[in-house]
Amino acid sequence: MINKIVTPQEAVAGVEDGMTIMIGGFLGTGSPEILMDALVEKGVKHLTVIGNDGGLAEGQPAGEFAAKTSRGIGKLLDHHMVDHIIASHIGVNPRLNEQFADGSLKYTLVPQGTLAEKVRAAAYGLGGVLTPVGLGTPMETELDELGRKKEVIEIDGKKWLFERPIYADYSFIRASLADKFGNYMCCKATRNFNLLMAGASKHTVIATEKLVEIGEVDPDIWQVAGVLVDSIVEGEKRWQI
Amino acid sequence: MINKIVTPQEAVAGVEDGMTIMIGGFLGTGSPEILMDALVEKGVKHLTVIGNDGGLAEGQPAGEFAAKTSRGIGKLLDHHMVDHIIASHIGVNPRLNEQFADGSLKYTLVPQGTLAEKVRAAAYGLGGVLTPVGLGTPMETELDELGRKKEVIEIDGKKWLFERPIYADYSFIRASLADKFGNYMCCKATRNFNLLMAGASKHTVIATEKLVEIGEVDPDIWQVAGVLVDSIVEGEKRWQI
Amino acid sequence: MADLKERIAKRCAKEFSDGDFINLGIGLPTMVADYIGEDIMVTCHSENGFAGIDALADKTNLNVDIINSGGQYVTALPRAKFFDTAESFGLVRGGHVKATVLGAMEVAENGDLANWIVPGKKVAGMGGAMDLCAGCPEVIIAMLHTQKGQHKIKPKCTLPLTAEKCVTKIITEMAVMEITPEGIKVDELHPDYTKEQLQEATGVKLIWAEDLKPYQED
Amino acid sequence: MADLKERIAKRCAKEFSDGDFINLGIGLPTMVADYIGEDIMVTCHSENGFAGIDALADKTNLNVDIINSGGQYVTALPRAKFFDTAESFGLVRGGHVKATVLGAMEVAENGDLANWIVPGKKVAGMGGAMDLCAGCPEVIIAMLHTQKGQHKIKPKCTLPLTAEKCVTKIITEMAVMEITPEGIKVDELHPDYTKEQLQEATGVKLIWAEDLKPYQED
Repeated sequence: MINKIVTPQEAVAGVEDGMTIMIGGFLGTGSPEILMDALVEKGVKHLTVIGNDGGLAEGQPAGEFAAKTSRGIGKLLDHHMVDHIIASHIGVNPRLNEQFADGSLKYTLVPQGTLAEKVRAAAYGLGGVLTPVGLGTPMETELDELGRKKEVIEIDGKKWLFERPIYADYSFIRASLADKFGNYMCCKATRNFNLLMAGASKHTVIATEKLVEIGEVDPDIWQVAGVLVDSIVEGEKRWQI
Repeated sequence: MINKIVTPQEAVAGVEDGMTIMIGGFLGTGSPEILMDALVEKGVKHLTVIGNDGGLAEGQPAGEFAAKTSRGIGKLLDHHMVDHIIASHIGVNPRLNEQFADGSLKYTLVPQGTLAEKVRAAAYGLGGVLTPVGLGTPMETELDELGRKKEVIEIDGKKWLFERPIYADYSFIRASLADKFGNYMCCKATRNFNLLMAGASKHTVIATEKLVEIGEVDPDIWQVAGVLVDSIVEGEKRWQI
Repeated sequence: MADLKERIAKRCAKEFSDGDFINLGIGLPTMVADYIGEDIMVTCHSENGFAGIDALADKTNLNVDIINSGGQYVTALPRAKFFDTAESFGLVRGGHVKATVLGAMEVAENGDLANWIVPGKKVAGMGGAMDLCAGCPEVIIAMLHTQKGQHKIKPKCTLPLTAEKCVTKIITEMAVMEITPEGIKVDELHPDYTKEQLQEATGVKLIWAEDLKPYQED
Repeated sequence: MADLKERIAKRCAKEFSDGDFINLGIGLPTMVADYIGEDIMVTCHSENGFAGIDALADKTNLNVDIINSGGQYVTALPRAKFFDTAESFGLVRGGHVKATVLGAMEVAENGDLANWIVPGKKVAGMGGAMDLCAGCPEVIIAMLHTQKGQHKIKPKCTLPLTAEKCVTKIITEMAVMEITPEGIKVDELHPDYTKEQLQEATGVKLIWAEDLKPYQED
């Protein structure tokens, strides 16, 4: 019988230099830390990373709850593993602007809701997204993450910006609870991109805080279908502050 | 403070002859029966109905679990309240083909997944759906539910069928559990269109099996946001067989 | 006839391997589930609302909230994931449902499929069939080779299509065939039939696999 | 200055009524929540993941799974609905978030808004701002009327736009203005200022409401 449970090292073993990966989380909250750690350990380079933002650097956010280590995509940035970041917000983690400045990192900005729909369109086999967001702004004229021109499409007298689906080699997702088949759910505000990225990549990997046997909980709790999950890693921790 | 809880009669009071309504359910399972009953009681006519199918007639499905009454949209069909049905499947309830034959009912067929995305696009402010489904079939050449031509759009050398969002005056939804703010969830296979139709119409009405106080259950259980719900009706029953 | 359908269902079941996520249409295709080996974990999609459909329900285990796409009360596997219709067909359109097994009225040489409507007859609607045929990487047609002696495999479909160029394999009581860019290639022939008989029952010129095998039964 | 910002936040709070679902941007707009009447139920959208954001968390009620869009730990109301990013911005794009309150660098006479980027400066990204401005039926700009004596309300924006023709209302320490097809109309003027002072502080010719009212304070 199929066994999806692997170690963090096994989960990232197939990630190669230059690959595109998408990572759940919003300023670190809901990012799969043990998979980030495994990627850092593996030392893969020249990644293209798709995520909401650049995670957090050590000491962020300011105040009594500041993180003692970097979080999420921030870990990959600390180790200069990323060549290109595709995100909606790149102002928080200072590593980003430092690396833009030294020319080692480039960025593509996508409005947050559009990025979500681009990921969903990739997972769900849609041809793209028709959105009013970005019309009349630089989003209309700037090239997309793969250097393609965006089209403005007029339908019944109203204009829409056409944005293409966005695919990756790996989706790295954080779950709060999963079963051994890969069905999973994300608690509270950790859902963000974690419910969308499954199936948008060739390989979908989840790191889960809790793992239960198949059938142990009422299936109504599951938010994403295990059929989309290729690998399950146990041992993701609750963030410590 | 806002109070969304109303009687079934109040919930349908604004439905007028000739309006377009969308109704959750799949062959009756997950349809809001007390709202259907209230519509029948009100006796509104010439409706355009959007749903997966025509519900069930009395005695369907064949076998020991046959329904003792019609279910879901089937109730509206029994009373000749529908002029136009927009659905993916119209072969089960015999009322449908009878009324097509006598000329009192017309239909527009939409592939099931496309219908789901059309409803979602309406609720979520997207310009439409780009799908591979229906290319090379009558879906490509037939006019849509409002008599509009569909476009085939070519993107990066691949063809997609463009389908427009679908809106209504009312969305009638069945919830298994809701709170008094309108947050709700649908158990098991009753989710179908019930999670999609909220917000796709001017008015969103849910009929719920159970109603709890705000904050009574862990919010992770909710599948649809109460901010989309205008009216809540209590007293929906579990289907009796 | 029942024996022949059982033969087809059994042969279809051999198409699947451990971990597959598939959809089985109504009728003959539904029978396929009974023959999938117990040593592999195959998950079946019920397009109305979940992954992990199990057997028909009876009075002892019936939950009125769980039906299949035909409206029958069924049970769900412990690994079931329930979903709404957008998620259900997102899985289909996204190619995550590896295969669908369906019947056909007509299959064309290029993989075009017609199985949803006969002009002038009672209208049933496509339900999820167009989504499944356009979305699943493998579309396997499980059917009796001919209908009342008439060809079902044809140069072109005459009925309205369900989806174009979607069929990947045809499994009948006579043979197992795949759709290739060159035409329909026979991979397995049932020992009850000769090459000539199969060709005669088929409306297009067949290509014979170099390593033509006997029809795999058990 | 703090008093002026408080004045603006208080005035913005009067825009909302029972049952409204709104989004408050970072900075001054966040202060608006403190002044919304306790007799009405207004639900605030936290675009990173839920409807029903409450106060900042402290050590006694902190849940590491609940942050706001600025990354701060916050608490959620009992009526909160958590969601993924597609649902969050589906609510926005679909027009279900009635209003967003945001700051601005520039607002044009026709409602064009620029508040996300200054060419040549550190790049932050638009986050959800473009979605909010394009999606919310009401886009309320809450800002100090001028910046270091420079006009922020202009005939045209010179900075890259966040969204075109999106602003519906501008609330500053001096006035409450709405964007109309004819131009910017002043509905309320604060008694600390004259019409001439407001016009001088504004880069476009103002239209005066026939029933021009004093700025509503408390």
